[in-house]
Amino acid sequence: MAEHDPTKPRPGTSRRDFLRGSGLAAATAVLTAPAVAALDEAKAAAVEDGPKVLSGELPITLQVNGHEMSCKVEPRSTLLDTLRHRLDVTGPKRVCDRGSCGACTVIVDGDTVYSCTTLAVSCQGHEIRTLESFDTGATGVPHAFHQHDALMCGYCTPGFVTACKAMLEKNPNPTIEEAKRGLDGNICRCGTYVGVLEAAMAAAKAMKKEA
Amino acid sequence: MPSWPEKPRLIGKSIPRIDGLAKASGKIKYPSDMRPEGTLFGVMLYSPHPHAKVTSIDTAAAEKMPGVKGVVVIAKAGATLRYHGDDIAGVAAETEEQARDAVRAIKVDYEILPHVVTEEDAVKPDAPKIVPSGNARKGRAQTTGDPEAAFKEADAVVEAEYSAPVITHVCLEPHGLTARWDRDDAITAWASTQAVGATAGELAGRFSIPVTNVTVLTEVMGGGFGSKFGADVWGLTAAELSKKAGGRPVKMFLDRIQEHLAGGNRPSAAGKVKIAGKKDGTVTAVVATTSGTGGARGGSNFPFPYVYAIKNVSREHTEIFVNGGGARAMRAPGHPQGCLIMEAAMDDLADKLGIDPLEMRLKNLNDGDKVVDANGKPTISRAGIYREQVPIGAKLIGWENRKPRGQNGKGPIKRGYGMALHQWGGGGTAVNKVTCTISPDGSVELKTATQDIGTGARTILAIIAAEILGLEVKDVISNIGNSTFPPGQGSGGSTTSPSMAPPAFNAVSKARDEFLARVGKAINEEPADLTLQDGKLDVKGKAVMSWKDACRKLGMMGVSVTEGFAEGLASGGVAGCQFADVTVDIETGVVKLNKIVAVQDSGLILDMLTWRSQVYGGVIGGLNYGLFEERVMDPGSGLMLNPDMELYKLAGLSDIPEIVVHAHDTPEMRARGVIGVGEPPTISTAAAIGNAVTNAVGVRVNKFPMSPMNVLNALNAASNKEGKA
Amino acid sequence: MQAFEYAGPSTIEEAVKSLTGSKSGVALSGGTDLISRMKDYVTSPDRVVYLKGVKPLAGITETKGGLSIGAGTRLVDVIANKDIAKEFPALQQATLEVGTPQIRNMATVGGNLLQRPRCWYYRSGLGLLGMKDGKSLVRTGDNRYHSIFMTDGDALFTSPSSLATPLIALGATATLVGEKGERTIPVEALYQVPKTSDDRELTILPGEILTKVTIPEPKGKNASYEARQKQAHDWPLVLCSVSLDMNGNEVNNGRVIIYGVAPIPWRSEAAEAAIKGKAITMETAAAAADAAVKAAKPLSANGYKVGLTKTVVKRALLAAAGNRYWEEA
Amino acid sequence: MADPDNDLPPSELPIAHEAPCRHLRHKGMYVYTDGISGESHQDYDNTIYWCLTTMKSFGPDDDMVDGPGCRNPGRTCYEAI
Repeated sequence: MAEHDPTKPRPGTSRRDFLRGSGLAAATAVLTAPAVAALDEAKAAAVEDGPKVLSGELPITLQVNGHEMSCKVEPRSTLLDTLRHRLDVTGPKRVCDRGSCGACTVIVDGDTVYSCTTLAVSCQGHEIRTLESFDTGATGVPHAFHQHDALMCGYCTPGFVTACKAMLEKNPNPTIEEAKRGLDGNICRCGTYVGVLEAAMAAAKAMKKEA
Repeated sequence: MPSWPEKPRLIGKSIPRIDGLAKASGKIKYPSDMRPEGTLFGVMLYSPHPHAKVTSIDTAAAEKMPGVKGVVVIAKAGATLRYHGDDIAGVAAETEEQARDAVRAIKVDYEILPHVVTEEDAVKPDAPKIVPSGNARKGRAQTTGDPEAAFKEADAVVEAEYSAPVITHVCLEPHGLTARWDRDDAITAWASTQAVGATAGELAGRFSIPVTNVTVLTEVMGGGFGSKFGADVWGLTAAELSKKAGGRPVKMFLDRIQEHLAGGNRPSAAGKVKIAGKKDGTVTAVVATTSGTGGARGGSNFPFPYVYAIKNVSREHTEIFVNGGGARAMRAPGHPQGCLIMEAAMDDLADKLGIDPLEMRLKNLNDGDKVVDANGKPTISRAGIYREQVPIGAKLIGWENRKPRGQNGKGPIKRGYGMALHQWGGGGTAVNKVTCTISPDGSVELKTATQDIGTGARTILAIIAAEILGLEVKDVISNIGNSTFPPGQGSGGSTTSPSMAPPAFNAVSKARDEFLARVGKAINEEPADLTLQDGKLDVKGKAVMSWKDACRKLGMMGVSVTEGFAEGLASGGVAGCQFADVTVDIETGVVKLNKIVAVQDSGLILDMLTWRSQVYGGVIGGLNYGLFEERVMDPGSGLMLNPDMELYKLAGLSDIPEIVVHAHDTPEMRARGVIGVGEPPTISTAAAIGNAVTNAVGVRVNKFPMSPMNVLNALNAASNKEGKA
Repeated sequence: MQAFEYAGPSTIEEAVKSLTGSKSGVALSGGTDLISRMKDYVTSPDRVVYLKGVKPLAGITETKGGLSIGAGTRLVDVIANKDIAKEFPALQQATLEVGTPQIRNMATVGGNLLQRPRCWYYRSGLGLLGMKDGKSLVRTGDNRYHSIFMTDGDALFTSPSSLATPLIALGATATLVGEKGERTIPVEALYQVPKTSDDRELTILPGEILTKVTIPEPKGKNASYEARQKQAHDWPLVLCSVSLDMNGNEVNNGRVIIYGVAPIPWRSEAAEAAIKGKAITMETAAAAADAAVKAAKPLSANGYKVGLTKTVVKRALLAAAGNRYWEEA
Repeated sequence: MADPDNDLPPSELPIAHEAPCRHLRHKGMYVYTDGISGESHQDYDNTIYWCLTTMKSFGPDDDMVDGPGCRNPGRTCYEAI
């Protein structure tokens, strides 16, 4: 939404000492003041007439797969890293880490999201589901993936299974085209797409039988 | 000599992989999921420059950062950094966020050196040298026959240039491992690797500890494609950081950017080709000057000419070095490149001769090329295999609908067909061992230090055991991915199945024989009268007790047998052909795949389901190469511009056409024993697509990938030429 | 990603206050662009103000024959809206193709309009203009995805918003709220061409947030057409949205906006002039497409985009007129 | 398995029959287990080599790691098996 960056100087030359991902501050090794402050204990300063401003290590509680899970995170910790590094929920995988590949897909309040571009702190009070909570029985999506060999190395699979589950919850009767489009937010490198599509259609059928 | 059962109950059937549900439910732990007690997070600092010398490096500030438990410098003062992404240092901290902050607090001074990142720039006379001996290493021209004379007598000669860019492996699980010092001479590592043994060996070598004290664990792993052999710089750095931190585990996995920059790539390939033939379709001569870059590393060579028997040949390859991440073996190293250049030239010549490129291919097969049978004897004609496969593929794609180049109608939407042939070696090796243990409680375990990179290695071992013991696949525990187990094959070169199936067969067969001997003694029956089927023990063909009850007759001691390779069960050397049906919109240059057909032999297929998955996967890897993938380097800054999964393009589900996989599963092929299938089906897909696009649009699109840019540029170049003529 | 402070306001007033109270604060909504930029250290704010808790920002309402779309409305909700599907197919078609299901579940209208350029020089940390030692790396580098118009300047990236293209064609306005109150401007006025590395391509002021866009009552016909390399998850190479105010069979006034060809959403007045007073036929659409690219000055590696732009403009016009000839083969 | 040396520049042929340095590594050693031949197929060699001491494609002497170079006992970092 309103995404602005009001500091002077503007981004451009001022920021280009940080080459992408190199993690390197070429010009200076000193962290910015807020970064240092954030490393102190948790702070919550009240802005006049505004919401609380949070920084440092914050205790948060997330609703994951029907359980309340608590841990400490910084505001910058993504939902994905919080699940994987702090809560031992390692089903969602970190692959591109930039919201392109879908391996980190989780369901928040019924909708799939990329957990690598979601901040954990913003997920408090929302219902988070990962594939570890899915039914593994004969009418479940994981079963269909298994039977149709919709996985090889399996590292993209959690994302596909999650995207498929959420798609079928919203559209229990997808056409082949709808199923393809519904799973277009996920990338597989081994090349399991044929099995994935078969599994999605089979899972839709199996879910109907159950209903 | 041992042989596979003639009428197998399980072998060759479609059997879901035994770890499939654990993977599909998110419950199995990958190496990158492991977070043993006390784990620290490791982050690498890597070069932001394509070419530089480190003049000084100061880690004092980083070491004082909150949570930091160790810093290791790899590129000390004086070290040369040769590419964007080259390793400089590693940090371990309590949280990953802290480690990332600390890496940014390492102060490095560089002497920036001039760089060169494109093949074109690298060979300019004033180009900065990446390798002391120069950026171009010209190979010796290899000539057979008399190409020049053949050109003079030819009915048609085609001269053209073809090229494909560098692509990267993009393993979904990044390279890396979690290392923990268990005591001062022992390490446990959870590694995402294709070779647990190699990784253990490198860790042991670096720290001078006995390799038997290093345990590398890879229960499952998220893809390798040839790029994950060994511990790597970052793996050794993790172990060193763990040592600094008093043995606490250090988890070090690359981020996606460094994965692209440093985790390996397939070298580029370019070829200037002159090819000549006779009206009857005989290819009489080919002369090629080829080149490619594997970055700051060799490895760009590739087989050429490819597949066909051509009498008069001259070929010269030049390795080019640039400031780019080094190549690593990538699924069928060299073959996709050789294939796409050769097969483009074949099609262009057929077009000029006015003959069907399918017929021309069959006419020029190499009848002297023999592949081995299960006894290791070269008795089987590869040309013969092609002659069986090509008509099958042609029928499945509808080759009869193909029109000659440029005759695809007046509208902007053009349909085209293309094909290509490929081959691969592979085969098994004799040094591996499998232990089969049958326990008194009825459990059966196979143990070996190989790993499953997603091909289904774990499952085929269980199938073999279940077949021989008359059990179901689920009754067998396939215990792999541990370097301390009996030696197992590294997963590469399509060698895993042919290397591991024979020792599994032998170990289980001998375990069964010993089992029957002991059980026979316990129940006073002749072992020769005993057989195992349907989970039961039979005496003279009649079931007398369940498998479990029979196992109880072992008393307190189970049966455990370790066995190795034997001739007669595996071989190597395959053919294969692929066909593509495409639609190209010549007003946008957008290529849509309608259908791809893959016909593939691979000896005795152990599990049809996972075998088919590998062929689908190979085709999809090939279609990515044909349509989407490209590492883009910026000449000015020397940086890779697309180290992501967005502008580094990979197919999604909507990009996948109908794919028809035909297993060339004949009695003759089955008799050859087990052959791997990891690489062959990825070789010819891009070549077939390139030929189909060219057939559709009427002009050769000579640069891969078949992007709108490359398609439109080829069309524009052709119409400009026409305009001038 | 550098550490930052975090605020989660629930009203627009609180959101503005949270932003103005910081030095370099940024607003976060879907996060599909901003979080990645922060991870790449391209944008490193001292405060992040999370807007998804500001409920008044989301939702689609009717206004005097037109529609008001809250900046916090998710793309998936734009696609599902029946009024948009019926009256503003140009907007629905462009939105349908943005990103992936997950992105459309997360991303918002405001975020799409105010995302930063996808230029791979900018994303590599080389600055918005991709300059090194006073020279443009883009001009001599790999500019296959860059501009073909306005290329005399140093801003060679292309404007990244798929939604801006149809919204401008449809004559939509944007409402911004800041410390000093509210202002409403045409959507095209959200964008400017940066002249130096210190300039930005967005006109939104520090402390302001975009609250809604308003589309006036539809007239005539509208449509979008885009070309992209991949079918799944890809950026358009070129996208064109047209809105045609019709007088019977003839175009009274038409708007032709093109994405992927300039550092701002490119309005092709030449194409608009070419169709004025004419019926949309294969011939007039082709003539307008020719006119659209007449002033193009492609860079070293993106000449292919000129012909591609011609095709996309032609097809957008014909799509509005109900002719989808390229689907007939 | 053919000898990859067939593909070497003639100038480098004389040293080709020395034993490789003990730090030389390539994938083929872990897959084919036949020593030094690597991914050679008939008359070409596209083997990817690395050095165990640097774990990279350049050795401690800052020169390239490869089949011929790392069989040269004259190289400063060469160590016999």
